[in-house]
Amino acid sequence: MAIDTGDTAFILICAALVMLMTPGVGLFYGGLVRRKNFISMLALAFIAFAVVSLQWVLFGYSLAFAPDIGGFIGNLDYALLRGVSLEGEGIPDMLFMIFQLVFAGLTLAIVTSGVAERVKVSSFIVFGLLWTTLVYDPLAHWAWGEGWMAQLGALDFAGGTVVHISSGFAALALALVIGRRVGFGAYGIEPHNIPMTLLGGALLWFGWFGFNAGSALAADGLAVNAFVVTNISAAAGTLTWLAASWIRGRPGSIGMISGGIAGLVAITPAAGFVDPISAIAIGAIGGLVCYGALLLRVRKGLDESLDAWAVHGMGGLWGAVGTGIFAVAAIGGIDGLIYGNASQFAIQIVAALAALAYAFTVTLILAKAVDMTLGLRVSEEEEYVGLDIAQHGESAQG
Amino acid sequence: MAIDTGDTAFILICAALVMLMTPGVGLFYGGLVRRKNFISMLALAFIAFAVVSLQWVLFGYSLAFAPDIGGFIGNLDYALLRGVSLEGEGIPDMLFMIFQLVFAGLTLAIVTSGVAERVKVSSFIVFGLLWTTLVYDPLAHWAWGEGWMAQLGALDFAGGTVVHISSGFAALALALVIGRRVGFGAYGIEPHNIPMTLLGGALLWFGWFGFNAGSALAADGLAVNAFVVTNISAAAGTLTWLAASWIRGRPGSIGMISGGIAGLVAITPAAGFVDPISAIAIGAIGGLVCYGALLLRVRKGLDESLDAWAVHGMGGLWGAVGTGIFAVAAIGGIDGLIYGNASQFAIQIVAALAALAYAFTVTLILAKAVDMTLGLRVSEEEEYVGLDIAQHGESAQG
Amino acid sequence: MAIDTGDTAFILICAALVMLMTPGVGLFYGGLVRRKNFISMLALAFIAFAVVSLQWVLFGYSLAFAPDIGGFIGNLDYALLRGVSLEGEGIPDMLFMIFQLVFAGLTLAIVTSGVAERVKVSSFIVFGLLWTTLVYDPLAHWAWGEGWMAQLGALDFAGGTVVHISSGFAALALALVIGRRVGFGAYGIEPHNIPMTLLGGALLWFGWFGFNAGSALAADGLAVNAFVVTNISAAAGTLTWLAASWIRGRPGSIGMISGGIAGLVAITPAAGFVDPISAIAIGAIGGLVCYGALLLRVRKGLDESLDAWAVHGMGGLWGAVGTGIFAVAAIGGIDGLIYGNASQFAIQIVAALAALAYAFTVTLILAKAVDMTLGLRVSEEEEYVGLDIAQHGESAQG
Amino acid sequence: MAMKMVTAIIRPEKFEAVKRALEEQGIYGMTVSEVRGRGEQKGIALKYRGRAIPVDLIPKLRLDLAVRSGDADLVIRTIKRAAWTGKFGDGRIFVMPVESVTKVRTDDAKPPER
Amino acid sequence: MAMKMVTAIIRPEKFEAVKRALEEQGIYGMTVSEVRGRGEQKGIALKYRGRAIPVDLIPKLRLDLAVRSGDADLVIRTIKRAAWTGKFGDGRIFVMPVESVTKVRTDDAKPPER
Amino acid sequence: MAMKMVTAIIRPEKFEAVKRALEEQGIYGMTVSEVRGRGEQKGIALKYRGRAIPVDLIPKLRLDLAVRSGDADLVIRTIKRAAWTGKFGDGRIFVMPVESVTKVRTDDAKPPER
Ligand SMILES: Nc1ncnc2c1ncn2[C@@H]1O[C@H](COP(=O)(O)OP(=O)(O)O)[C@@H](O)[C@H]1O
Ligand SMILES: Nc1ncnc2c1ncn2[C@@H]1O[C@H](COP(=O)(O)OP(=O)(O)O)[C@@H](O)[C@H]1O
Ligand SMILES: Nc1ncnc2c1ncn2[C@@H]1O[C@H](COP(=O)(O)OP(=O)(O)O)[C@@H](O)[C@H]1O
Repeated sequence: MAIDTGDTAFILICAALVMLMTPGVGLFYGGLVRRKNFISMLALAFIAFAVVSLQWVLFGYSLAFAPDIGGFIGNLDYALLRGVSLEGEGIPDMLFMIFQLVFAGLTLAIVTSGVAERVKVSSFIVFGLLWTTLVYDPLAHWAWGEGWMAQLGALDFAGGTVVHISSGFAALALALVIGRRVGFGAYGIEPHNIPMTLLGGALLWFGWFGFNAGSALAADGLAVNAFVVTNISAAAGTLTWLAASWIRGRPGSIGMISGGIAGLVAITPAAGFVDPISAIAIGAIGGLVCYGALLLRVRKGLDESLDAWAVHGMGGLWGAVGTGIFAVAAIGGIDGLIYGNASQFAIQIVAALAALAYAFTVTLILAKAVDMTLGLRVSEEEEYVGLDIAQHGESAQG
Repeated sequence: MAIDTGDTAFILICAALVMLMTPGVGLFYGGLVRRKNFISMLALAFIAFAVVSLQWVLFGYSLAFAPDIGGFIGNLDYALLRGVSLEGEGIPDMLFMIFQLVFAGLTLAIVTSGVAERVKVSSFIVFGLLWTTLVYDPLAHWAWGEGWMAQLGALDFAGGTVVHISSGFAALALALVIGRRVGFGAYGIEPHNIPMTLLGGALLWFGWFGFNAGSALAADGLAVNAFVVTNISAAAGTLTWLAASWIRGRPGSIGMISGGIAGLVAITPAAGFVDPISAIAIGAIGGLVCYGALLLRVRKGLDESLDAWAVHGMGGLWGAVGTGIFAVAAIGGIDGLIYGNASQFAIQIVAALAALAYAFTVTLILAKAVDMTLGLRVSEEEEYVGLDIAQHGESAQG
Repeated sequence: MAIDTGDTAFILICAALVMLMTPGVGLFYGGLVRRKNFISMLALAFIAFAVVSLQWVLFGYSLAFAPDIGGFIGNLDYALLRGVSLEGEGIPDMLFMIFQLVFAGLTLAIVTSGVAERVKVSSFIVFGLLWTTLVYDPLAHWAWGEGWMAQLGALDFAGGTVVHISSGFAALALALVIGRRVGFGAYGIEPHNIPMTLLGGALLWFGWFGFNAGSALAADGLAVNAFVVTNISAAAGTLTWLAASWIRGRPGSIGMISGGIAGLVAITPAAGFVDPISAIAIGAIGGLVCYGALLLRVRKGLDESLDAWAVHGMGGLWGAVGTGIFAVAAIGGIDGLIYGNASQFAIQIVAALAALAYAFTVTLILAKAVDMTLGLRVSEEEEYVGLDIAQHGESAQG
Repeated sequence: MAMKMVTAIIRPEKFEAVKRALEEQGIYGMTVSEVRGRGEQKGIALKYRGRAIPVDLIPKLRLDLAVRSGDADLVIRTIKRAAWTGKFGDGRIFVMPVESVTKVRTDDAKPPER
Repeated sequence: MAMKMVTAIIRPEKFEAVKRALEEQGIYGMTVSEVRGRGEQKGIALKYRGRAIPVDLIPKLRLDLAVRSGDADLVIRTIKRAAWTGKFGDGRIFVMPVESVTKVRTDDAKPPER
Repeated sequence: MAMKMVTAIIRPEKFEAVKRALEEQGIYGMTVSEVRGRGEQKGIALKYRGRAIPVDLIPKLRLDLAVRSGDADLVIRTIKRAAWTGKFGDGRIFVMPVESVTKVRTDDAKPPER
């Protein structure tokens, strides 16, 4: 089969859309922190993307997608993109490479939630390189390369496990290692620019169409299904989180957009396997699960500051499970629990928990290692001054 | 005919582009209000989109596009997207569904202009559901389903009537029902963040390519024509409004971008029927018509606050008429007035006025009904405090 | 060959992406100036785009792409888009026209760097019309029409010479004619909103995929290569500028994003001719070259205020040369210096220097002419007050 | 010449009216800042599901005007008239003593000697 | 009634605590603005590659409260207690004389006569 | 120790120069806010199609410095010198009495007793 221009056009643009999600995360997070750390959050997103872009080209793509070693990792056959062709079936191999690259970059950007307002840039670069190599690349290999999850038949259409469980639980581990922000709990640490968070959320929702529909790797009915269920789930998550927070007080816009992201995360692994009506359920429950997780985190006094764990980690977990429940053969060829296939449900849980455990544990070790050698955290003075001035010598205002 | 990957790729991305217009409207409006209502305008846009997303999937799409009942409305054959296929001719039916969904969501977001800075969120949700169901869905059926306008041969390529006349005149009706903002006329109520309005305008211009070119439902010469005339008309509207406001004073950027939007609105119904040179005329006149409408509105002391009526309503009206004037068979198969086809011109006027009257009247009734039951408007205290705090418990600054 | 829907879909969307770069430039620049000129920078970008949009349709496209007159300019065969067809080979001719239009609009927007915070809007419009007609259109004809550069075999895949050298050196010439901002050197003139600059940079990076990959004019392997090397070069430039500025102090985010833009500029002419590994070199060196140019400009006390010269001009120059060095026949059919083809290297240098000299000289003359007749610069009072109020009667704050 | 600092907190929407009224009295110099504030009444209490939620901080403009002591009363009266709506949140005017006012720009347009 | 203007510069994170503490003392009226500042110690010196780089301006909130003279000490003590963390940057409280305070809104809800 | 509040309105571009000049005199503590202002001359009149349009509000920085009374003159002179350009809009410096200055952070790093 040769290259199809329609498929190629689609995935090229999808890759661009997913790229835009990385600054989208930066804006989303940047609006949620205090003004003195606004630039820092944006810069971390860009730096994550740039660092991973090179890592991926040099060897990351190969680790994830080159021929398998023991079900765990790819070999170095594709290092430096050797043998990655501009030809391919449907789309060029090289296009698959860059489409995967933008996912890898985004994932590291999501992780910055766990160290917001207190991380040293230099240490983050080192950590990020290690994390992408030792956490993201293996997970991508497991689920989408020739790794054990793929062999087991675990379903992860667009990255619920690889991207969201991994980044969410990594953020949690990081937050545990780096410790709470000074004054967390005692002070009120308020979002300084909610409109920027909403704009970031809009870019995420927009880019997510590329993320999920593009994961069909073709401009076909499957892509259309993914696109449609993505929007439905996002809308449902928006409304359930809004409603739940309304019951407890007023319907804030941060809750609204967080619900939308929760819905987007939850549908991610399922987008190529479930139908529109199931997407309402997945998104609606996703909004509630993530809102509950957030309340739990706050109650536990955990400073996983910008809720990557609650939204991406727990939303991804629910999505993986939900895929096992709602999958229907008419869409993706595989049935889930409600269509009588309990074993798929079990596989989903095993794969999700394995990914969770792996991402959490390895991140914990990496974070500790970086902390003990380079120091992950800025000094208290720098934290007080804010990372914009302390780390970047710049100021968002003035 | 099977699915064409090129067409499918194109409409998928166009749907994403149109989705981005909804937060674009939120930013555009949010910059124009006072700071204390910035979040409110953004949140209303997101909520409009989320609510309509579900309504559309549940039954809205069916009302608009299922088999006809009396030329007025579709039946419920496609409710819950039953029978909406992932197959189709050129593009999957399901893709047509989601492409139409993003239009419906956007339209309700435009309507928020009429209640800016004073609407209760809960009442807006109820109103929005009713409005989409009773105003938007029928109009979409008339023009694009099997309704009477389509049977009559009225032309509305991408929604000049369905989207813009309807939302613009609905905003006017809403504004009449809800009443002026406290202090309107007596105080100066100034835009608080013009750069955000310009950014919103940029996203609108960008997304409008998906809106108009995507309405060809294929990646073909017609789509290219729509894309080209869209940009030309926007540029012409930008420059005529700028020039007209320059004559009266200084060339403000709000006038500039409003002229761009006016040009975009005006070309919307015409984009698949007119050639590039006619697009200059349509856009140029569109800028002037809408600027004149704005001046008239201000002189009349009407508080249709963010000028959806002047720009979308009157721009859409001009566009419908202009389509009847400038249509040329070489592009869309049908000639207009200047090519000797006066009957098309008459049809356009009839259809536009009917849509206008229907949208205005039904909106008036719905708004009154919601106002008398739930109350459309916040208390005077809440209006003074601002909707960000009063309705959402949040603040855009600090 | 008929129209290919995949190619057409791709280039349509790419044109939309490139359009978004123009407000992206406005945001990028707007964040870098003082608050009192924020609206001005955004408005100049929109106005540049609108004015060029009409110029291009009326006669600009014809000057650039109609049949050749003496290797220098196109004739008027395509004026008013006469004979520009909705049919074509692969993509419709009319789509090529609009894809080129968005490039022309963007280029003029980049030029505004040289007159930031002190230009009269009316004079800029006159200058812009002249500049596009007398500088941009000929250069586009030379490189991409039937002009002498194309005949010579000079390579400029996506506009390193036509867009970046021309706009960068034009900005330099303009800055020399209009003179320094009041207080430049004596006062500190600081960026007022770095997050907006980063957002603008994100939109540029995003749009650049359309810019470079779209220049393949098809959704094929070449487009994929262009997309991939674009991202790699941007990432490499981001990191080298960041590193270089880190050595001299703290790693600022403006340096980071400027490095990204430098990498994007540098790869632009090369994107269809070099492989991914060469792209690392081109981007990495691009970041350093442009950073060096910026330091030089500051040392020389030149007020080319927002560094279009350093980043676009010098980055474009390096890119043209780099294309001559790294081009490889396996990608674009032509080898460069390191593959033994020194003559291509020489051709690249000749073409780049000719473009540089032409753009700089003609801009100098045009700027002088406009300055002596209409006055390019606002009064000192207006400059003090800020262009937002003085030229547009508006204010970004409040 | 004895001076007073008149600091007025007004609603932003009334700024143009206040400014014009002051101009009519020949008062031009002023410094304006964006602030948020609440009055003695604990701000406004919004009713929310039966409970009253106090709302604290509402956007206001702060005007600082250094005026001749003799003009202070006129300035206060002028602002009061122009800023008045009769609704909550109309604002406050404070007068504070000023010991000296210095213009940075020397009138003969030469830099101040070192 | 003699009044004082109490101007407190506090860390933004402590605003809620300060406000609540003041409310408990019956103090409601205040005007808040976003400022940046540094203390006498030249701000904080960040160590950067061995060199110490002074950091000048750190975001703060400025609270202006016009209070009865007799309440000034209470207000100062209350703010001090609530704003305290013991770390650098806890802030400063200034007291300045106020000569008059005028409410714009006349209590009988009629516009002030011209 | 008697203190004065020196409030200077300067052009934003001159802030670094003013700050440096003050540092040279050993003056570090200050609070800075973004304001807009116009001078006695009704702001600047821009000529626009023959008509002169007054332009009101131009971005400025406001510096508040609480200084020892004896230092006030030095501070004023220092600011005046550093902020001067000789062009319109160079700014104003006001001095106002301060009755007390309190540091929130007690020097022994223990919380203030309740
Ligand atoms: N005691 C005070 N100290 C400082 N500022 C005050 C005081 N009282 C009122 N203000 C300022 O004046 C503004 C308007 O006050 P006021 O008209 O009393 O509001 P309201 O009518 O809502 O009580 C407040 O928002 C606040 O900024
Ligand atoms: N002399 C002063 N004049 C005006 N403002 C001051 C002065 N000293 C301190 N401030 C304000 O108080 C804030 C906190 O000061 P302080 O607690 O002394 O900070 P630090 O502990 O860092 O020295 C400063 O950021 C500044 O806004
Ligand atoms: N009487 C005043 N009261 C308060 N602020 C003033 C007064 N006069 C001037 N200012 C402030 O000082 C700034 C500079 O004033 P000035 O140098 O007189 O401006 P210009 O030279 O344009 O007249 C003004 O923008 C304003 O913020």
